[in-house]
Amino acid sequence: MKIGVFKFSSCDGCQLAFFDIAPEIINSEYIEISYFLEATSFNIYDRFDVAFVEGSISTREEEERIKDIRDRSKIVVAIGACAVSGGIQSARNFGNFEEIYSFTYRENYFKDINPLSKPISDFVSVDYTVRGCPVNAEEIIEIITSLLLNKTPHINESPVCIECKRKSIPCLLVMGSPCLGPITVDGCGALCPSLNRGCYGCFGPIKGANFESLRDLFKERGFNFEELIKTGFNAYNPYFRGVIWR
Amino acid sequence: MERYILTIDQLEELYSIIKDEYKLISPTLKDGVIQYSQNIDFKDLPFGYTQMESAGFYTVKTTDDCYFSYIRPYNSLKQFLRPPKVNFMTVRRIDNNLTFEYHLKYEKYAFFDVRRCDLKALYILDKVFIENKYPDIQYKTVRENMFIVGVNCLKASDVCFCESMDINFEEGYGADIFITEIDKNFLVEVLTEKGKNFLNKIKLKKQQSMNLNKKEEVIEKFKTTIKKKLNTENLKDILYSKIDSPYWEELGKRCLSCTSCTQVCPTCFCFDIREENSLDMKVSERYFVWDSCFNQTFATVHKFNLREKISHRYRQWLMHKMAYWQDQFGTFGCIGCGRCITWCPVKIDIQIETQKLRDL
Amino acid sequence: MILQNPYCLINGKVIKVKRENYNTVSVWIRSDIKPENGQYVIFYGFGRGEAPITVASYNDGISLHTIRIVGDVTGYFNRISEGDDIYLRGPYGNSWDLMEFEGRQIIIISGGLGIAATRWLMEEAIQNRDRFKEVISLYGVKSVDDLLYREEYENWSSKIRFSVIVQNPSEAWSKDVGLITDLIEKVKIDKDCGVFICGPDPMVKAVVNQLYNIGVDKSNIKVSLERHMKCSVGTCGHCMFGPFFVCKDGPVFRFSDIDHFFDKKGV
Amino acid sequence: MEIKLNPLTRVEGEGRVIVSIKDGKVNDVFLNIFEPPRFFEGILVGKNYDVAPDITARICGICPIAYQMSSVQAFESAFGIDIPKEIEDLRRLFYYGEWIQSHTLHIFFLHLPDFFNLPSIFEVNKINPEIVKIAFNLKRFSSKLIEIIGGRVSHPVTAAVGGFYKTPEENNLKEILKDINLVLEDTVKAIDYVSRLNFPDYSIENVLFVSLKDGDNYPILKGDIYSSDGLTIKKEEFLEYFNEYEVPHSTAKFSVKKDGKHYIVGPIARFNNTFDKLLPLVRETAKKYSITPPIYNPYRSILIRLIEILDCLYRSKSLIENYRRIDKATVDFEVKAGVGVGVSEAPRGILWHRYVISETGRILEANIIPPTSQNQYIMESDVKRKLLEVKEDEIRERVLEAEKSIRNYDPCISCATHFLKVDKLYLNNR
Ligand SMILES: Cc1cc2nc3c(=O)[nH]c(=O)nc-3n(C[C@H](O)[C@H](O)[C@H](O)COP(=O)(O)OP(=O)(O)OC[C@H]3O[C@@H](n4cnc5c(N)ncnc54)[C@H](O)[C@@H]3O)c2cc1C
Ligand code: SF4
Ligand code: SF4
Ligand code: SF4
Repeated sequence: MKIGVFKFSSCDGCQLAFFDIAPEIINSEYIEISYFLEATSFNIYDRFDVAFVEGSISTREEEERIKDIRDRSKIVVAIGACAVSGGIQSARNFGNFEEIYSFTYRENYFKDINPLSKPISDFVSVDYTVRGCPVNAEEIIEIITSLLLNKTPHINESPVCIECKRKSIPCLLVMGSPCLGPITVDGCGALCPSLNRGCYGCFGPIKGANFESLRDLFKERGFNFEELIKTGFNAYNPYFRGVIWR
Repeated sequence: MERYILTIDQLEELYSIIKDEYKLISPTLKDGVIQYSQNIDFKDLPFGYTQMESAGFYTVKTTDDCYFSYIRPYNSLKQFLRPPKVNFMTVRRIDNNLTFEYHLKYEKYAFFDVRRCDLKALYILDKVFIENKYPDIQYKTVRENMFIVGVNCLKASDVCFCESMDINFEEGYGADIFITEIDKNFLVEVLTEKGKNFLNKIKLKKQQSMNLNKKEEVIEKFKTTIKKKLNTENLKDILYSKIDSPYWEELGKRCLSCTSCTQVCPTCFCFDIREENSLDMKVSERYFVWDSCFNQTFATVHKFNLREKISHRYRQWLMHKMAYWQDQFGTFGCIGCGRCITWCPVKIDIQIETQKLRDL
Repeated sequence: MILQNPYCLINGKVIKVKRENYNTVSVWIRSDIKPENGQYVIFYGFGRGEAPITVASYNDGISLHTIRIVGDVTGYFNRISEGDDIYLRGPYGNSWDLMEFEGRQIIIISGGLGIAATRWLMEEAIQNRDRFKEVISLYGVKSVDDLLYREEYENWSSKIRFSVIVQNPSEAWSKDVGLITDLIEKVKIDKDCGVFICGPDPMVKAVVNQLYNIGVDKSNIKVSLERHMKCSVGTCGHCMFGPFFVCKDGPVFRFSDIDHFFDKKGV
Repeated sequence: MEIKLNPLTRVEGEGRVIVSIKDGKVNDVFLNIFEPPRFFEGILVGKNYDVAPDITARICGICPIAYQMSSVQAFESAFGIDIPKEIEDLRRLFYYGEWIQSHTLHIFFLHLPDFFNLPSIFEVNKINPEIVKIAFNLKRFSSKLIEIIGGRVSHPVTAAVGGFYKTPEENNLKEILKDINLVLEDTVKAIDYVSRLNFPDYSIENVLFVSLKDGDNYPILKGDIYSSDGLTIKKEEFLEYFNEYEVPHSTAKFSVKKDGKHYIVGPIARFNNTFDKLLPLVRETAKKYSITPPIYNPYRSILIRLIEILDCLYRSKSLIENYRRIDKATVDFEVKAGVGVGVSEAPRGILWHRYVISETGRILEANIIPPTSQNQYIMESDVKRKLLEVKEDEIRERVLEAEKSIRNYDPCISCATHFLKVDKLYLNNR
């Protein structure tokens, strides 16, 4: 299986999952990494069985490039909050771009940056998504092994809450702190709650979750629902659009 | 039945003898909640603490009127009898031949301080996993090798409604010994041979005639603290007739489908089977993982979820606990422990909702 | 200890494979299972998991299974061939009880893949033909391409009343065109007949209504249902349908028992 | 004519070399970074202070802890919070985990293949699986260390202003002690092995070495800023002496000392400035392999990184041995308006944060200077030295060498939040 690992606007954190599983990759006769700029100097940009794409689309050049990658790949997997939702950089989508720009740069040297940072699914069709900021390497393994077996990968669709209960972690909402667990896809293993902080949603929203009810609860408790989502790395996720952001 | 009166020091001795022989699980205060945990020292039992619980609310405070001042812990025994994730089988592939290795990993557990609701929950789980044409060996093995110290509750919380759910305060529900705290001493009733053997190890004086009435008093006094009541008369048929009620939609609007209620419930048993494969395609590990009827993938047929709406899923949960279960196993699936009420972030209260549905 | 484990898989050998149509294969497997008519087994595919599959026929240590390749586990049967090892457990569930209706008219109604669950029933009825007043078997499919067991039709037709109806007209089909309910209309049905149905839920609903209107008692109608299953022994909860575990209380149900829950969305 | 060469490989982030040709020869060279800017400083404005550690962590997936440490310390200094020693020790330990992790990644996965002229670690594995095994051991160990303290390796979640959301259980942390001797041995083996490799003859000229000085510690968590021309300043004074500027011709913000001198940060700078702060045992080992300051050959930075790993491992060992869990993971504090500066030594060098905060704890202004933009100048000048005057038909050959010299600095392009020009990417293969 020919794998390509690609990077768009991102922190490189998700690609690192491939370094985590490098020992297994080295030992597997089925996997061939044919394009992975961060790992190798020998890259063949040709056709791919699977393209793992990290990063959001935030320039016109990236729009072109993701389309080209789609054309060359049988399967496209979006990995990480950047690729799936637009990432933390999509926080700018909710503000004034010129202003945000000017907070970072004095000069105006470039014209090519899009005001909005968007998920790759806004531009091309995506076969599978692996959520998280960063992704969990185990889910990458599940994707690869499933594709090798020609079966559907098992990707979590249950909320963080289920993992909290499995681990006997007391519910933070009940104990009085804000937590996005009920509307956030598990995959981290209830990491933040296990470390005594509310989930900030880095794995992103569950499709069809009851956002309204949680919003009401936040309001009742005096927590700021919208703000927590906006700093949660998945604010621009398609599931939020049209529901939370009307 | 043998009865003894123990002082707190003797209780501690009993505790340590059990601990020597078994993997001991007992309640303790951890992460701000009282929960069952392994390897707890006697001094770390939550004596003198009590919970304040109500729908979507939990806090712990101190009180000093007795030792067993708290109520049942946050988690339940299913955490140990059928843990959240169990690797039950390893499949290896060599060329195209498969070999199977079945795992039976179990501990010799003792549970110190199990309340009657949780004991009854085990009775209910037994019906699922043991009284089955194909008994679950994992569960059965743990169950047959465990030792249970039951404790009578002294006070109910605002979410407890065990009395409504057919609990029998006379019954030992399979505990090996049962403890009732009476005026800071402990009446120990020995219910099984196993229990007898243990108590023979500490030198104790047999209890004479006195405390039996006292025990009744304690239980009667406890019962007066149960505020929550559910009318269960003819409940199954009434609920069956409400299956089309528009009220389910109302509940669907509030419920987060977060699965919490099912996971904290001591009798909810649903699980999923998952495969985890190695990248070299040679090994596939198979797991039991706790599942929940609130999960969107729970009832999919051909990738289409039969319980598409949250209201469908909430109905499944409540109907199962309060009605279906009776057809399936001859009991309610709910023992009235109130955990699902406390731990529902949006304060959905199964007792209130069931009552509402029946009154509708 | 291990022998008691309900998840123990046993080994079977593929004796014969036959491609039925574009997405369905029939496989004959020799194994130690001893199924009853109407029961199902669980097949395992390495790394993929398990899927419940009906025993479509059984004879002398060899069972027949007809599998529609729709997903992960069934996908495994795409590549299977004679002589392959296969791993399974079972049999599970209850069975059809043909003899309940001894001396009466028997009607077997199958829709689509449902015929996999009624084939053995037909075979049994044919064997015991003289113990029933009449045996009628009606089979409906969407299009000609979906037809299963075509080589058997002639044999069956010669022994019982067997008719097929196809929903989408096509040049390759010269016989009845329409819905299964159209076929039912054409036969004379005794009020006290025994009915066996297996097919998609909407079909079951339509057929039951039709028969009920004719005066057939719902307690004389038996259906075989399909749900998501994992453990198949009534412990994982996935197949729950109202108060029933389809895996162990079914797959065969007396319709009068499930009437209250059938066709309620999301039950 | 301008030629854009292929994207740089085995670096973190996206960049490339552009050469301009005149009369058939290279007459200018730029380091062009086309990693799109993600506007962190802009995004932070208006946000509550407590999300800054998590947001800035996302600047870089390889050194998130560095970002978390610089930013929590910036707010702590704004709010006037004193951090108890126990928490500071735990932070150091946490940070050592990241240094080991990040250095391991760079040494073995990114840098080492160059010494064999191989494209990647996968090929190195074929000729020397031993050294690759060491890499995986180190990686596994550091991952475990970070995970125990921070929950996960990349973008851990426990760092908070005032301390930690939760501190690790003693026995969890102590458990990794059983692996530490193995990785210590491994590291020495790696030093022995790598020191015998062939290092090209090269030395950097006319640059200052800038790093932190923190008492008797080898600098990591905090300290004053020290420059090898003798200057020592407080972290708050950084902008008075150093200047970040934007360049129109290409790439990211550059940094110079205001007196016009160029400088570098990172392992070489730290090593040359504070060799005497390494543990005596580590210094001995370094001397044994003739790794002694001053080092001007950037190719030898790989050895410095290994030495730093060794130092981190020994220090981690004693921190873990002495670790006692404290009940209260964070100190109490009050949010107030002010300006806060935080600086720490990221694996790649000085990482400086400055925030202006409102009374309610909202961020009014944010400025982050990552190590890579400070090293831009030297990287570009090294490439220039390699490529200037090269004939047009030899460029492709020579650029490989140039790329290697960039890798010496372990550039972390994602880190440099301030990149400007975005160019079309040429995707033809090499
Ligand atoms: C009692 C019974 C008898 C059956 N007999 C046959 C038969 O003879 N021939 C045949 O082709 N099919 C039969 N099925 C349906 C068959 O089990 C499903 O098509 C199969 O499980 C799909 O599995 P998959 O992994 O290939 O598909 P996927 O869609 O990839 O499966 C995903 C998951 O959904 C579950 N699932 C999906 N659809 C069904 C379903 N319809 N029933 C149960 N679980 C499902 C599976 O358990 C699996 O874990 C029967 C089902 C039942 C319940
Ligand atoms: S999703 Fe998070 S970890 Fe992954 S690349 Fe984006 S910022 Fe980095
Ligand atoms: S349904 Fe709720 S109250 Fe009843 S047993 Fe379960 S958790 Fe306890
Ligand atoms: S009832 Fe409450 S606890 Fe249960 S799934 Fe719904 S929101 Fe969660």
